[in-house]
Amino acid sequence: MMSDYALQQAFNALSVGGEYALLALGLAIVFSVMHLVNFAHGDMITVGGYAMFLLIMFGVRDPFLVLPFGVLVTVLAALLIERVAFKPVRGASPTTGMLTAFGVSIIIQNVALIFGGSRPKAVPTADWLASSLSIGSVQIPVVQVLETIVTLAAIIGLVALMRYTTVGLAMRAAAKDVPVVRLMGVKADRVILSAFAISGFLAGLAGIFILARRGAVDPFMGFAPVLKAFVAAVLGGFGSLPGAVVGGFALGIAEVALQVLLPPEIAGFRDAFVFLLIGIVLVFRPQGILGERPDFGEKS
Amino acid sequence: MSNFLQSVRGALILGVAVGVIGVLALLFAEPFYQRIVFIFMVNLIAVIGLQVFMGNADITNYGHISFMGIAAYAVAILATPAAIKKTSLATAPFGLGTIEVALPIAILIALALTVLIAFLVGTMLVRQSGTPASIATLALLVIVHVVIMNWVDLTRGPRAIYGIPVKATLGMATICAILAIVAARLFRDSSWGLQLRAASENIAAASAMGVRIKRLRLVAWVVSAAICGVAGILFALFVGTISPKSFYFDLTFLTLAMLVVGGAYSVSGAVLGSIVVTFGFEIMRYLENGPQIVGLKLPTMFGLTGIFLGAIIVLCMILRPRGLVGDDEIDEIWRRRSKNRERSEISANASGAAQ
Amino acid sequence: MKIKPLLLNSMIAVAISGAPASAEDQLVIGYAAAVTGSLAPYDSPAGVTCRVEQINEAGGILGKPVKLIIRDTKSDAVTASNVGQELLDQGANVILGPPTDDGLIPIAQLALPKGIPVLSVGATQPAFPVASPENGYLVPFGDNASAAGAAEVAYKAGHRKAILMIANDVGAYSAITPEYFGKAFEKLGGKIVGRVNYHHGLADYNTQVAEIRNNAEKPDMIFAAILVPDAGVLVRTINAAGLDIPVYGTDGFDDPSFIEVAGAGAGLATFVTHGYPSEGSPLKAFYDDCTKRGHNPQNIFFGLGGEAVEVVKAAIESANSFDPPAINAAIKNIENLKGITTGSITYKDRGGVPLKEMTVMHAKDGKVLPVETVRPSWVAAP
Amino acid sequence: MLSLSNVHVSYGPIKAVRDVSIEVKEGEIVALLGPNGAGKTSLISSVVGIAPIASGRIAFDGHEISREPTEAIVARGLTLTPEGRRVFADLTVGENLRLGAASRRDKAGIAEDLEKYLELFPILRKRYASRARMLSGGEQQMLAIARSLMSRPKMLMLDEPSLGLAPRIVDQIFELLSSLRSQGLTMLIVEQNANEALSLANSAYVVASGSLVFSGTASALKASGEVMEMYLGLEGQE
Repeated sequence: MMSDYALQQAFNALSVGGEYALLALGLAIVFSVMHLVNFAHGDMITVGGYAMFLLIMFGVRDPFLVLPFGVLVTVLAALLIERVAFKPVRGASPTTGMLTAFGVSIIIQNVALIFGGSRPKAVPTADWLASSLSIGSVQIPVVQVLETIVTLAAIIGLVALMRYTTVGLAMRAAAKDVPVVRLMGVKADRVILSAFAISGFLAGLAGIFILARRGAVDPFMGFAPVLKAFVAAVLGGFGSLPGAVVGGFALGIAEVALQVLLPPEIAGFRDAFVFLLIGIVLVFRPQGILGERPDFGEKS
Repeated sequence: MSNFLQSVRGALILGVAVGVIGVLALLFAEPFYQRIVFIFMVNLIAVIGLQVFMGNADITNYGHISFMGIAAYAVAILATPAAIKKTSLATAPFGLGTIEVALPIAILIALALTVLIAFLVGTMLVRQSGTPASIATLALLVIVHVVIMNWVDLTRGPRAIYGIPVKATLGMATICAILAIVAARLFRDSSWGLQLRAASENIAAASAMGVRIKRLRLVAWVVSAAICGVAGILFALFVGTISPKSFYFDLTFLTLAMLVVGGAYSVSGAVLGSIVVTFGFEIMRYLENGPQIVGLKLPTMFGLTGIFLGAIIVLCMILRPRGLVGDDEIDEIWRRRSKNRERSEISANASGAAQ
Repeated sequence: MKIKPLLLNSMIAVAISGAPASAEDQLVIGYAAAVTGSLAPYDSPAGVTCRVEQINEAGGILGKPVKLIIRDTKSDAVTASNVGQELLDQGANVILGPPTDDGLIPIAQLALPKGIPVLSVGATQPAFPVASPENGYLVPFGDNASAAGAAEVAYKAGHRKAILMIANDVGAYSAITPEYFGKAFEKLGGKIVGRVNYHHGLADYNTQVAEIRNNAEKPDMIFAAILVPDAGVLVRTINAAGLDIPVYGTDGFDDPSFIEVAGAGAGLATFVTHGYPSEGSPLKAFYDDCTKRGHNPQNIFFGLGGEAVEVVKAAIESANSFDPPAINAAIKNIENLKGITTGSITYKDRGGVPLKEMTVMHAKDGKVLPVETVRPSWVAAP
Repeated sequence: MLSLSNVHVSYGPIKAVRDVSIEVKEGEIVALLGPNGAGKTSLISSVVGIAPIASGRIAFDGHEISREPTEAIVARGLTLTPEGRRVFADLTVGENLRLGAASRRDKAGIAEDLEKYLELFPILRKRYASRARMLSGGEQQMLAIARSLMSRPKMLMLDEPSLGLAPRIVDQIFELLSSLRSQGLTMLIVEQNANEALSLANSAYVVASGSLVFSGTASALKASGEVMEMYLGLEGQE
């Protein structure tokens, strides 16, 4: 009985971790290329969510149309935001970038508020998505299975992209030395747009699962996930892609473990423990689990 | 003129401006606008507190509002009349549910507690710089919020603490704001402030100065927290009811926007940014209520203030990333301008003479 | 250059708002509403506006038209107290307030010197009238009452072992209401077999559901004072996990999005709420008329908005005066007033929390429908 | 092929290069010499658009490139092997080389060049799958040069190719450069190590404190004892 329970919670940890990993990867890929902490990342999910909501409102219910459309809009939103807000502050200090991202986030939330209202809008999802598979005496929701599979597929795809395509190589290289990447004849613009497109794509994927679980959109739905993704990225080592994955799963496991192990009287403090963990990591290992120690000699 | 006097004079220019706003509101404004001005003063104090750390150490700080929260909660828990606490905080630990502390003592304890916590957090925090340090301050904000939310016996958790004596007046807030301005300006121009700013501009210099910079950062951090604590105490003693939501992301972003719009690197920037954003906010709030302008009925657009806040941050980052005021205090800019004018006049005269 | 007309206009606005309407000759309702922000679903400017329109069309109150001023609190407590003062400055003789006590209590404090009553349209926290006994009122029933109502319904349905779902990060509603339920449930003879913590936001309830499944003592029901969309997600997740444990709740479930989010899990939910627009009910009539007027009744808080105006109207008519203290005193004496959402409202000797009939709702075949009404016999102290 | 006329480079208030004019003809090797901090790196960085030029004109292959972005200049066939090698340490040798060809679309040509340079730099073939950080300094310099060559440049600029390398390795590098010359590659070599550079170069320029102090043929420079001694710390051949 106990082992079933442990198995069940392990699976929960895996799928929650997968979602954090997807989001953290999106943050990390943008950070690695342009040292931007993109707090508006979660709001891309909001944009994609509302896009799906609108499409469904117009009567399109086929998930094979709705879901790709949502991802597409998320990608376009990411690209648009890069053009409008982040391009002008390219090369500025990380602080400027981070504050710009917060500004963008506030704008998107309030535009959604004006045009969508503050009430959550239901986005009906197919019932099979809400069903669950029985494996022995363990019940595993279909969403979780899909999420874990898609997360793994996305990670494998991303690894392939980063390893075998020129733009992937350029992104990895740009994480360390943008001027030299340009010396290879690679357009810096293209690298950055690619990074945003990928981060938008990952946000779109994560957004689908967030939506499948909560079944509704609201203007502020992106904030809590991005905060978690942020934690995951910091844990793993900001800007490190493997770090983002490890950090995402570590956070998912830590959260579920705390939820399960903490007595209910102090379970509410869970997030305090999580952020305390961040503080400790930052003090004793500022580069995160997999990040590298910032080496001033390397670049200048 | 000595540097000290110059700093004081610079601070007084700003102080007078703020004082005028306060006095005008006291004399002429209706109660509602007096409230707006009071909250402006509280925000201004928090922004100045934020500036002391962010402007001098050049580390974006998301944690300053948590000190406002700590001080506000401390004063609320101590100074609320025991009769009210009997219904609201009956189960408070350490016997806090039954004692009632005289207000001045409560304020002192609240400030001392804020400084103590800031010191403890600071010793950890100053070991970081740049983005990791910013992230640590963000973590602080979340942790303090979660603790207030969940330590139900002490704080009533998500429920509001009410019945806090409403003792703060606009006059008090104005005086506190002016004192905060003077303190921040003196700190900025002190040798500590100078060293900190020099270090944040030059990494090599910073590492050369090593340990000392960490200690100075800690000083700036604690001073910053103390000023924010004053803002929190005024807040609690004015509104009379506080809840954890008041000290979270909304206020953090608002005050941060005020600072970066004005310019984080000077006290003048903090003051100017607070004024600009508050004024802009009130105009937006008026517009979003769907007013009648010259016979034209505008639609109600709730959410405008939010867009304004976001837009002003983004625009400012794009157009003037170092804020409206920039790196120097207003009086310094004026002095330099007049010097330049003198110099160009002299050179114009000289070239005229040469011809 | 564009800023100039703006400034000018705001000056004019200041000047206009500086001339308060005389409070003696007309009802001025100031409504500090959570128009935007997280609390917006639990306030209803539209419902209040509609009822005021209806009243004015029918000749006003005591022959005078009602003036309504609405200001957004942005779901923020300080803004709430600020706009509360703004509304007082503009001559409001009655204030309707936002749905949380941290916004309401300061407004009531500001309104107290003039004896102006403050009524919450959406807040169900009994702590508000407790903190503001002279002039603070709820229009809905209190959370302690609705939790007691839910406990009676659950007990009557044969449930004896309950798990409480508790969240501390959204407000008193989700943290304290379950405890009210627990007290009432145990008083009836039931047992609380466990408490499970959850967090709003990410909306993943699988961990919590697994905890429920693994609880040492098997529960036969769950109680959650949970808001939408999470309310829907919770039952949906329970259902998806193949658990068949009914979920009881209160008015947080009462939003049209619930049924869509909940999907196949909706059938697990039973909740107590303020009323339902059944055919022929006053609420239905109110909704229909307001829809015709171009308003959109989003949820039950629309009806409560109308009801808040109704309470004020009744008080003024019985006091035959627009004088705030007289209105305040009259509210305290309201007995068996016929409401919009409910058959009768009594404030007399209730300490600001009205005694009302509650409607029990249950989802079936994709629709949430009323099954019975309940009036709890024992209610936990706030 | 490359001509700089009256180029000024400044970083804010600091003027790094003042009024420098340089001419590189096709097929030629030009040495740009001068003491540490003379502004050599600023100058050639400005040619490829990495450092901002304050005024002056730079033309390559008959096109004005002073305002073009780096990647466009590289696409025209002018590239730079930067000082300190700056290979991508986390990428493998192979990945570094592939990235060098990022501006090209001709797959067959890329494969052909790759084979050619692996032939020319046998050590790179041996370390093909290792991360670049595992390579020694000399190997990294070879990788950096090969990486630049992968873009099939018409002209290559090298910034201090011998910096920090053991004399034996320096010889190897210059041997390599000499074999590249025999293939007709135009080069501009920035060096502190004047003797090695002059042994290879047709003509030479010397900068000191941001200004040009000598221009002429390599042999003329060698003959000018004064310049050699004053700016390069070397004995001239009288």
